[in-house]
Amino acid sequence: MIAKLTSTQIAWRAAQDIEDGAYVNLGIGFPEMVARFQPAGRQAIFHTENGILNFGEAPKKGEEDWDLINAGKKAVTLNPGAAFFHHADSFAMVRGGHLDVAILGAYEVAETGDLANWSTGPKGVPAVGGAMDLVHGAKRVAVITDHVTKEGCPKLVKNCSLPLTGVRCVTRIYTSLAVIDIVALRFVLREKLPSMSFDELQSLTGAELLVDGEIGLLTVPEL
Amino acid sequence: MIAKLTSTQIAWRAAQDIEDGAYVNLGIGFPEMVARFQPAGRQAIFHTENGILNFGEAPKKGEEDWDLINAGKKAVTLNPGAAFFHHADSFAMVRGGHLDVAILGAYEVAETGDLANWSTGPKGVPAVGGAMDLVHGAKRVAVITDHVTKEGCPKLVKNCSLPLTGVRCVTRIYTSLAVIDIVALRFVLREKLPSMSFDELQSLTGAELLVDGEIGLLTVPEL
Amino acid sequence: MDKTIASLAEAVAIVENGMTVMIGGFGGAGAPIELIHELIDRFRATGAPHDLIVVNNNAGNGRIGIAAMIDSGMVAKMVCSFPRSSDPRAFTERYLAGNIGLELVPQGTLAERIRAAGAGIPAFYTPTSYGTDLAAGKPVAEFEGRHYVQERWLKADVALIKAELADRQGNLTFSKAARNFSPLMAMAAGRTVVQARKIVEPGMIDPEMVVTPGIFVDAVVEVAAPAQEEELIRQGVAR
Amino acid sequence: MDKTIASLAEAVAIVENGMTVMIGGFGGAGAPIELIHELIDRFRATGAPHDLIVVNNNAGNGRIGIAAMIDSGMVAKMVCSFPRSSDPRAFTERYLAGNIGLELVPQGTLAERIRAAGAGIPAFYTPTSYGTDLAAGKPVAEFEGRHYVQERWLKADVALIKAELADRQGNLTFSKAARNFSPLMAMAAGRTVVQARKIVEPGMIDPEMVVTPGIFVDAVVEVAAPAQEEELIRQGVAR
Repeated sequence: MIAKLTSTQIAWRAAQDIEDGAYVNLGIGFPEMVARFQPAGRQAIFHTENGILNFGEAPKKGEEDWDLINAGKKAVTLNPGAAFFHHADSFAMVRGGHLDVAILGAYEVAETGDLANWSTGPKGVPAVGGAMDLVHGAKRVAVITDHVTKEGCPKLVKNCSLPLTGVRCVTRIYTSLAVIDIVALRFVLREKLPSMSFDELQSLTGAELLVDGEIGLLTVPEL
Repeated sequence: MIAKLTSTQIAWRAAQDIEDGAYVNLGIGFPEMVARFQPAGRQAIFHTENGILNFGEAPKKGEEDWDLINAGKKAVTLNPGAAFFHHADSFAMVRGGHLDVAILGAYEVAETGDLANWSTGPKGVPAVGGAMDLVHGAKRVAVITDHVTKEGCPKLVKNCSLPLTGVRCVTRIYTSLAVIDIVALRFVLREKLPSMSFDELQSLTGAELLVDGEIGLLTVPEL
Repeated sequence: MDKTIASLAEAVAIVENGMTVMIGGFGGAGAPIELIHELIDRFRATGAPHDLIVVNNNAGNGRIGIAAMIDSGMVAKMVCSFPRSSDPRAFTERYLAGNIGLELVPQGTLAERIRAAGAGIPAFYTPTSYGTDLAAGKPVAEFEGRHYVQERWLKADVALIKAELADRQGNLTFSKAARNFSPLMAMAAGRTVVQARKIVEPGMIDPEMVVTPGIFVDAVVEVAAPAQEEELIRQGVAR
Repeated sequence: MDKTIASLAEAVAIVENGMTVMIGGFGGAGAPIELIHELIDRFRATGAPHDLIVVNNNAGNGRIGIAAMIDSGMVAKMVCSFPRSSDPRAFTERYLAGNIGLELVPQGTLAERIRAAGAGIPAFYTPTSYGTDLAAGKPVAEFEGRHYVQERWLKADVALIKAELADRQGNLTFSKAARNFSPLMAMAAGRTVVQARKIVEPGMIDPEMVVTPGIFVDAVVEVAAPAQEEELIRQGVAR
């Protein structure tokens, strides 16, 4: 079994690419974790679909204000410079291309940039939330995900088999094994775990990995 | 020469049909005069395109606040319960059918309800403002106008000869001689000056006047 | 002009069988619990209104609010983006049994369709959902080299929303993220009914602070100490 | 993050030849006179920027503000709803001489096209202008038995707007009816430059009172005592 990054470490790596002053939306669940790892000296401004810009950390237990929640319905606080707005204005920010970065989870990402992250098929209750808007909104749409499924199948694939969230929308993928860009409808490997060979990584990836210049080392602190 | 209502008197007559609590937009210029004649016990709420609901009378000379103006760029005051909003919200009120009444001036009104009030032809500088929005906005779109042009030609016509502001939009016309509804694409005479015969009125009108029940007397105070 | 009404019963009396009802709130923030529960009480007492189409971002949580509406059997269909919650039983059970309909709409499209209804825009184009199952059957057009899906306005007969302050003319403010869909729904409904924490005289709300101008509001009822959904769920309350 | 800049000169330096520039204000309310005059000064000193397309509800008044821009020869075309004013000479003379272009847009359509650009909506349908000369050449569609005209979004390279308060993150409030088109233009422009009467620290503007969130703003310059167009015209000022 090859060592791989934990979810926390994937979130840490994704956070390193967020620039100072960037407007950022983090998908509910796992991607929310990215906010914890802002590099020193940088401050991103976080957007939540339900109408807040520049919200802060969770309040202490017992101090929740249930009118002050994020899209995941978790209680948040405000940073200085926060603003409230209604849902149409909130998605004007999204759809209008005003966000710098959106970071989402994924079931599958295709080499074309297609993303599937909202439905595992016709069973159960479908729910989409803001994901289909976010993938067309931000200047940079990134995904954080395990490199493979629990069963060991590639999540980075040639074509998505699950219902799509968006077409040709993802530009960067942070996985438990690598950092991969999508350029001209192909996967381009940017960084990989030092402990892993290119061939090993390719064998766990469902489409060809291109190389363009040096492959960086994906090194992440213990967290 | 037949006696006819003054502009002030036409405005007075139009004001009598505005119900208590109605949301009203008055076109710039002549229609603005309607606000002066709200019947006792009734209070309409006036909307101006540039983002105020419930504005009041003009301030005293020298007390103007030039951030507090109406669509005609005239200084106004606020009534209790006023609100400010931006232009998209302002025209959401208009286009979305939230106004009860819009009262506009006219060059020509056709029996179909077509209105021409923005352009006298290709010469000069064209200007449309909010007129084309207002004619599709209010639940009731009324016109106040002299019955005939300065040259004595009918302004109420079978088909407009001037560029249209809107198609099938006007439902009532208050003129210097009569009150006329537009029903099923025809003029229906509701009130006329007592001093004028039906035939005289018909001769000054460019399309047939129908009668549906009694013709009321258009009686207006000296003003 | 005074849009205040005395009772919740009067407030919800306008809802009729088969109506489309928009209900404000995202999670518990902005959920008009008292209006919803009054509507449920009316249904239980009289059998009406039933076969409602309910528009909200979610489809209820626990056994209160919209979840309790669904439990009661008065809802024929939900229009929402995310019919899940920490406790989604009410919707899930009925949905999987085929006893309630669902129109799933991406969240931003839902907001924009509601706004469009309020703004007199019958249709618009959005990049959202292009190439996905949720665009099936919808017209597609290309503008400046990119593909867009045509979406239609979404109107309602009645909107039930929760405000912080209301004046007697219906001008409203909201509390923090309780704003969410409510200002849009107020624009999109034939009649908008508001429960406000406090009703004040006209002029008491700064005209710069009005979020929903009174023109979009038909009736206001004061609910001075509204229940918060999250607290009710924590307490295990069922309606 | 600090979006404040020190000088008007720096504020207008981003405007390049041929750009589309949205300028806030309706009448004098909200007109960013100081930004406009700085831009004119730059053009007079350097010959750039020229061939601008200017978007505003009107087309200038008297010999100051947008009228002075037109007088200076730096404007190739106006996009507006009402190119008239109490003293419309600047535009009228050039227009009748064929020396300036005009795209006439109904006021509500102008506002909605600008909002659409900011909201990522490339096209929408409106009843406004259906059956009129201003709908010529535009697609028409029928929805629910009524006819509508398809209108396209209206984007700009730069927006110049005037605010009341701004914080260093670009959150804005406006003064009364000076709000008008400014919040929409801030959304629709590639870069939004703001002159504010006062710049404050983040947190000094109540989050409930923010009209334009900072995400729509790129640069803020303080102009503590802005001129008001109506006063300048009364005084017979020309730029």
